[in-house]
Amino acid sequence: MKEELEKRIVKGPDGIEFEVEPLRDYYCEAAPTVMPQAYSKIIEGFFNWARAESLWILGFGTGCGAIEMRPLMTPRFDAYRYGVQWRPTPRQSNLFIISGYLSVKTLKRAIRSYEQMQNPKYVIGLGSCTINGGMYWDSYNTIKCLDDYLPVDLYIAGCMPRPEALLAGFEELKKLIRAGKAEGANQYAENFEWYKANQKKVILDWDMPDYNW
Amino acid sequence: MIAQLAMATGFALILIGFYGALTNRNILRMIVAFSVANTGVHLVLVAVGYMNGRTAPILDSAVSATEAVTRIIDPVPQALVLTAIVIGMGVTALMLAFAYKLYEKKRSLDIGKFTELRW
Amino acid sequence: MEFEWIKIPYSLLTLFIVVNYGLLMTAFIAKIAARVGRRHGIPIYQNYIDLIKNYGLRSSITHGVMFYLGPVFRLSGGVGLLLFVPSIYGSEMFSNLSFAGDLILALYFIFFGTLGMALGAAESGSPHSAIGITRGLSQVTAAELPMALAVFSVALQYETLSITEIVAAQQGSVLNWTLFTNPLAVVAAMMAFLGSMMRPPFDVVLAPQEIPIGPPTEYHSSYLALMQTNRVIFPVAKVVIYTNLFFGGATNWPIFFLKVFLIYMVSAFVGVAFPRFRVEQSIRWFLIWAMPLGILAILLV
Amino acid sequence: MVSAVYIIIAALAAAFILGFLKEQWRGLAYVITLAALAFMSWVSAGWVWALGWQGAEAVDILTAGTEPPFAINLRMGLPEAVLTLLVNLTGLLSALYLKEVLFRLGRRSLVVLLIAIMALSGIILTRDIFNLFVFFELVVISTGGLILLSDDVQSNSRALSAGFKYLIASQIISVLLLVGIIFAYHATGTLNIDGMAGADLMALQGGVIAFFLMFIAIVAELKPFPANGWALDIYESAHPAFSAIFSAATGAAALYAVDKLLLIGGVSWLPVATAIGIVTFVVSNTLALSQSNDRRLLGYSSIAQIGLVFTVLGQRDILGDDYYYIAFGVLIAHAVGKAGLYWLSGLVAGRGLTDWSALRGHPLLIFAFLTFVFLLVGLPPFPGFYAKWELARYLAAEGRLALLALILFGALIEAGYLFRWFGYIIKRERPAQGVVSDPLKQVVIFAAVVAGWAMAFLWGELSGRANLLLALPLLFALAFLLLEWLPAWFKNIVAISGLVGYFAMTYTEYDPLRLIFIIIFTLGGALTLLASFHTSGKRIGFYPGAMLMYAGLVMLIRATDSFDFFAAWELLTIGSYFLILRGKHSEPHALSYAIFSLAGAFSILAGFALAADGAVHFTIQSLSEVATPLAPWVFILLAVGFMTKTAAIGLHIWLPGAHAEAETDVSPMVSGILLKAGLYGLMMLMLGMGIQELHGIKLNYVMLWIGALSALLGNLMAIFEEDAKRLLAYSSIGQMGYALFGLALMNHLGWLMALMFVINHYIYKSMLFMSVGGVAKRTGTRDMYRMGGLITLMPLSFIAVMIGIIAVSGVPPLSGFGGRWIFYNAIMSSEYRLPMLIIFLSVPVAFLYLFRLIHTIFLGQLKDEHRRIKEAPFWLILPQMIYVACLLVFALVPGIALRHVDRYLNDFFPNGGLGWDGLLITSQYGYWSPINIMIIIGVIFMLLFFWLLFVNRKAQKVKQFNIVFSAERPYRPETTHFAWNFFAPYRKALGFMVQPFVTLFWNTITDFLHAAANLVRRLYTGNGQTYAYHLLLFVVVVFFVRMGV
Amino acid sequence: MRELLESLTTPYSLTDPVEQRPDLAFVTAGRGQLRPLLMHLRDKEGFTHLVILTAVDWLEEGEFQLTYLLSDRTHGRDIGVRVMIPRDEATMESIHDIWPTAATYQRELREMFGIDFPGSTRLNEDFILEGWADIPPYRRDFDTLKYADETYKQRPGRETRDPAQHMKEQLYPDGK
Repeated sequence: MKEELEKRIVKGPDGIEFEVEPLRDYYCEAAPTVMPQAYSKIIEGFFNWARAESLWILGFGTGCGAIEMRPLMTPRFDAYRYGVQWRPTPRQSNLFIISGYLSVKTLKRAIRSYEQMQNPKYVIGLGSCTINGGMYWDSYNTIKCLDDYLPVDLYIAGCMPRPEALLAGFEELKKLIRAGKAEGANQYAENFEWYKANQKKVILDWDMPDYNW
Repeated sequence: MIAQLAMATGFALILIGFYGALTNRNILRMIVAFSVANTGVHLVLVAVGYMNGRTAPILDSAVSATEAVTRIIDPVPQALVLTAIVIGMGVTALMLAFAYKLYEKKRSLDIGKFTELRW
Repeated sequence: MEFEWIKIPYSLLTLFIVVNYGLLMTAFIAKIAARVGRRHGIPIYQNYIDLIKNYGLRSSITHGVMFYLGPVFRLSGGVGLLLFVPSIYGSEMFSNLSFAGDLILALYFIFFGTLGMALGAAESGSPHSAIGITRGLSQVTAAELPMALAVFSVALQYETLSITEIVAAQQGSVLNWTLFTNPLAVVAAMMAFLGSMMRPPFDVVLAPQEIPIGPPTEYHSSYLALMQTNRVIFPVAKVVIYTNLFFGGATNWPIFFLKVFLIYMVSAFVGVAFPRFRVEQSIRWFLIWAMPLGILAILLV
Repeated sequence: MVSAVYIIIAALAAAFILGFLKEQWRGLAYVITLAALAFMSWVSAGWVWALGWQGAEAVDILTAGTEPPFAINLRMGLPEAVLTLLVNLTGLLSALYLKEVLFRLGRRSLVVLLIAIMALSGIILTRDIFNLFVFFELVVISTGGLILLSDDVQSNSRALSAGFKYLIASQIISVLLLVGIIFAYHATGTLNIDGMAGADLMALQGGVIAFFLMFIAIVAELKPFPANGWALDIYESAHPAFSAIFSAATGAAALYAVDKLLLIGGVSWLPVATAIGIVTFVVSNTLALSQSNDRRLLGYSSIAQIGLVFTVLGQRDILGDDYYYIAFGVLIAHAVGKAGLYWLSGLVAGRGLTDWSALRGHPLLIFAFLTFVFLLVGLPPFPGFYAKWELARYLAAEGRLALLALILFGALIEAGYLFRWFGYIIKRERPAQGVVSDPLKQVVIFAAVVAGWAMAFLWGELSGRANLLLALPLLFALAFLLLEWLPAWFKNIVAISGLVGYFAMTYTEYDPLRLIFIIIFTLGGALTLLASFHTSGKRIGFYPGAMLMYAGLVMLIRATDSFDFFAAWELLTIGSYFLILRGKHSEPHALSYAIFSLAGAFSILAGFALAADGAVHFTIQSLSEVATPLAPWVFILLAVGFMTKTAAIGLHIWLPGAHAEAETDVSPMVSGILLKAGLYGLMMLMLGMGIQELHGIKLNYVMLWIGALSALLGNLMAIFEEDAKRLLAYSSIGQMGYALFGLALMNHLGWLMALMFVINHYIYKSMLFMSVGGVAKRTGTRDMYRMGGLITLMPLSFIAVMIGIIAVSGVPPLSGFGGRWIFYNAIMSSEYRLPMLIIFLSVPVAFLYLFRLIHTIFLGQLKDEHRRIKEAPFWLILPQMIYVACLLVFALVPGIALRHVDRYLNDFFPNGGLGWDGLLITSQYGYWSPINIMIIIGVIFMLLFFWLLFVNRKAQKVKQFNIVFSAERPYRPETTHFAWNFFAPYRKALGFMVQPFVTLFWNTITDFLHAAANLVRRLYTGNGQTYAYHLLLFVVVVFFVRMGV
Repeated sequence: MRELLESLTTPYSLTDPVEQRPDLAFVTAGRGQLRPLLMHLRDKEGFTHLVILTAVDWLEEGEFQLTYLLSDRTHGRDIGVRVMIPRDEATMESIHDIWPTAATYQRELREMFGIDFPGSTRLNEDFILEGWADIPPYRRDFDTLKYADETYKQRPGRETRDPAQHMKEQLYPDGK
């Protein structure tokens, strides 16, 4: 446990001492819940269409794949025309592209960012490293199997896949979303214990609440 | 003429006295200097009251009350000088007493040594 | 100049028109900007989809009461500003709710949304929001100055604070527009306009990726949807004021659309061509370049 | 009537009897002395009664049975009676005070004391010049004797050497005097003063020099600067009771001797007296600035005061019938005050000024101290105040303006060091040695206190004006002195009911303009006092101060005469000074407040004096009749005085500290309420005098600039402030700048706006100060960056602040917008465009600091140590909620207050009023409908709010660290709360405008004064011989200056 | 460069001077000589910049080799100072007071090699690894594959080929 997260005795302005427990006092402890769909199928379908046509990607690049995403904004690929855009804050994003190998240290940040996104949210694993570790298969410090830690909707294989592959991936993802099959967020909430156990197995200094709201 | 001489002497004494008081650092010398100045003042007093050819303003057998107006000099300065002398002596005595006490305290009569109070 | 119930549906109609126009126009301008970069750009209907998507998100969080109310303040500010200003000159139907107050009301009501939004964003506790607010407030106060000077110059010129009367005075010929009768004021005001549109070179407030997106960092889902709605209403409302004060107002909707679009385009033009100012640079810029024009405008009226 | 000669006889007889007593019969000897002194006092008192009240004629006492010049005669007139009473009473009280010492020293000292008092009475009574000399020498000898005798018990030689220096000086003096006397006698043939005056000494040969010698000798007894080193040493080293005599009695006697002598010299010597007096007054006061020894400081002050009386003597030619009223006003105030302070110093163990903080546990002694200080400074209702007022009136009427300025300057410095001293007493750490408790000494001190108040009453009665001590508000305030033993809540109830009751009694008597002010002062004051219920204990000193301020405010509104106005002004200044001084770290700020306020008050005094042009009664209305060459200067003086109170830029440096360091419930009073007094003064001034021009510059144009700059710089300074209350204080400077600007526009709407600001600023600034004060109380800090995230813990305070800042910033729909709307309409019709631009710059700036206030305190990250704090106390919240309600009501229907004022202003500014047409308010240029705005905004807001509630009903409430932090997590709340140096970019761009130039300017002035004082006082080397040089040099210089001219 | 090496060799008893290029040389110094040598190089010879501080694990010799690479910008030359320290007592004097940047390198070496630099700032804080519990991973006796297999779930079905062989088969399937 990091020093700043340890329980501490604090003296108030009135001279009375009391205990502050950062994890309890500074973080919401609630677990994620499965979010129901809209009342009617039609509305949910309509929403899913809108979600599919408006993919907001979290601007978080984890490995070499980060460099493959930049061309998507350029005239050559222009992902914007597909309703794709990048948002700098996880609160406003609903697509998280894990763009390459994830070291344990980065995994922690990725989990935190993923949890700060709002339901429904989607994860794409980009490149071999996210699938089976790729060239880092024997590394002491990278995970080999992303879907153990985050609910991945789609993998794009390759080392590295080109931007065109990403565009194709978006189209595949859109299909999944429109079909109502991209329910990773709810899956994550349902299997929360399992995901957490996996995450905590590799992240040895777990210094955050179980769910980062 | 005598009166003028006396007056000049008196003023000279005053100036000498002041000079002495302002230049001597020794307290006793200062007191003496002031005495000299006082004497000068007394001389001036008397000199002012002096009229040529007249006698002292004492009404006795020599000068009768009726002719006093023309024969005696102005008695008032005489009275004043008497008072002044008395007072001057009192002050001088007092100063000497102070000098004594001051010497007792500091074993010194240098006026420059008594400057604890300043500014 | 009195309240009648019929004004309510009329105002809602204005609102409806402006929201749709705003959604399409901003997308169109984004498309133009994309074409400048030789991209295709977003579909013209993309704003609708984003809006629906954000309303359709399932979960949301709140940091507290002010956080919750922030977007409400924001949008109330935008809607109120729009409705306090007559949209179409000479039309009783689209004079909206301008009976409540004059130009001064509109000018001060601009701050209503800003203030509420700032309060809401600040309650999130995110330092990035606070930094964004700092930048935004610092910059907008400096930008507001030439704007106020120009507006006041115009008010002095026409000796009235009533927007309707100011528009009335510009009718007859294009040469009656304030643009030609008081060009200094218009230039100053347009400089201020650049500063309040959150486009380069004055977009350090949002500064995407840096802080991550400034005040709205913590906003999402339906909050963000409300703010997006405001994002299309508020600039239009502001441009309407500009149209009325400086460009002869609008006597019908097509003219309205055209003028709003053209004025809006000014900031887009500048935006695609310039890099970003730091806050103190933009403050200095407003004080050194825009303010003297405003001062001249007032002195010369 | 007992003949006055018995004063002398009794003393001599008693002294004679004492000589026969046995050394051991000390009690008896003491009783005899007391009896003699009491008898002497009684005789004098009898004469005072007879001459003063029963209209008896002055009496000449022929000692030798013959008329002068053949014998010495004494005269007992009213001045002599008063002075002998003063001398004898001082002697009696000092004898009582000295009981222990006198017992120890025995009868010899008693004799000397008696002789000293007798000689002093003699100086006053005698009309014979040589007799005067004799009495002076007696004083010297007895003084020297007293010092010599008392030296036995003092282990050091300090007093002794001082006495010797005194003797040296007196030797020189006596030589000069004697020579002068003898030549004067020679010239005139008489020793009688009246005789000499009748013989026209000056016309005779050598007469001028003779007179000069006599005159300068007696003047030297007044310890003029710089020939006064010996006196300072005595003051510092002698027993305080003796210093009391030396200061009060000897000074008075010597002054009267000079007064008599000036009869001989005639009018042509008056300027000399004036010059010596004023130089002594100003220089000694300046030198006192850098003193740290209490008795030496009092010595400087004594010398200065005597110099002041001497200056008054020099004005004899113009003062006419009021000569004695004024001279005695100053003299008695000095005598009572100085004697009292010296006696008080005997109770304090330490000699440093800060050691006087030992008094703090003794409210009665502090009251005594204050009485004496008031007497010295000349604050109402004491005699010095009346004297100062009348003196200024005469001086201004005669055009002696430089003199008036010097007097006021000296008085200001004096007030400065005396109030600084008071600050030490109240605020500094109490020393180990406490206060010597000696009931007898305290009785003596309180006798002086009683005398002081009696004199206050007497001077009030004699003034020919309304006696201040009979004014109901002041009496009410003073009554709280008697209630001090009661608990605070009780006093609070009394105070509130007093304020409300006074309003209920008098509210029919005001015009709408005054009504607004009186409502703010009384009802508003009562509202702020509600907050005072949150305190516990007795709160000694709070209520007299607060009620004094309210009394002053109320009297200010009711004043029609310039004198009443000025008296009220002084009262409210003093009251607020006490209030401000109560803050924990407010000592320096309270002092600068006091000094600036007094300087402002003096400026007002000078202005009124100039305007009155000698008229005894000068009403405020007649300001409009002041003629042109004078009028702009009157305007400037008064305006500067009032602008000091509104803290216009340049005169503002007292405000931030004073308002910020004040207690929680005091800040709203001094900010929300007190500042309005300045505005009221400005309104009265500008209503009366209109637009004035000086050298072709319209003065209201200058004020426009000042107002605009205050607004801009006040606001700018506020945004860079880390301390919440200081931020609000700077904001007040800005807000007052707006109001000043509005007034200076000199049109209908400008004034309406200023009034709107008066009301608004009262409400929101009181409210904000209370909320912020409540927060500061709970969090234990005023630094905003140490707070944060308090919204959930202190929701009501948050609401108050939020409503407050919306109102201040002028955002619709709250009442601040009304102010702005009127403001824009007002400047529409004004031709002054340049200052207007600055106002434009300052308006958005206000927005910055307001946001910062609410953000850094209530929003953002909650700190560890604040997690358990509670909402502010109920009694702090209650008034805030009332203010919120007021703001909302005033926002909806501003007409309730403004309509009437609008109509009233039509009398002064007939054009450009507002139209009140149902819900709509119209001006020449625009329109505004507050209720409609409120409804529209309310409806839109509620609709959107419900829409959001509908779409976002399941929002998860999260905690403070659940934020986007670039994929990291926050470390600690302290490092996550973005608050410190909040507007750093602004500082980079505009920070150069808030460099503390003004503070630097005033600091330089005070530093210069202190440095000059420190340099000049090196003159007093402590060497008796040097002092003799000084004396002679003084004589020579005066001689050449007088004769050379 | 050569003069420099010659002038330094004797006073600091350096060994193994190697002049790799005209502007790059390596020398080996004793543990005790390091500080005076670095001070001399920095203050007298103009090597003001610490380019890198890194280590090599000579497992077989039981030594760590620390390399301090310094750069002289005015003359465009670099010098590497090597210090050999025993593996079982891996402690070295900290030079963060000479170059503050050294603290970061030392922190990394501490984490990756387990070399201690007493007194270096923030030495024991996590640098790249968070919560590492095993032996330092850059030590050659750390078996990274074994660790990865134990710690991380490997996705089944992964095949490993020799890249050269694989490409050959892909490009020339007929085996030519």
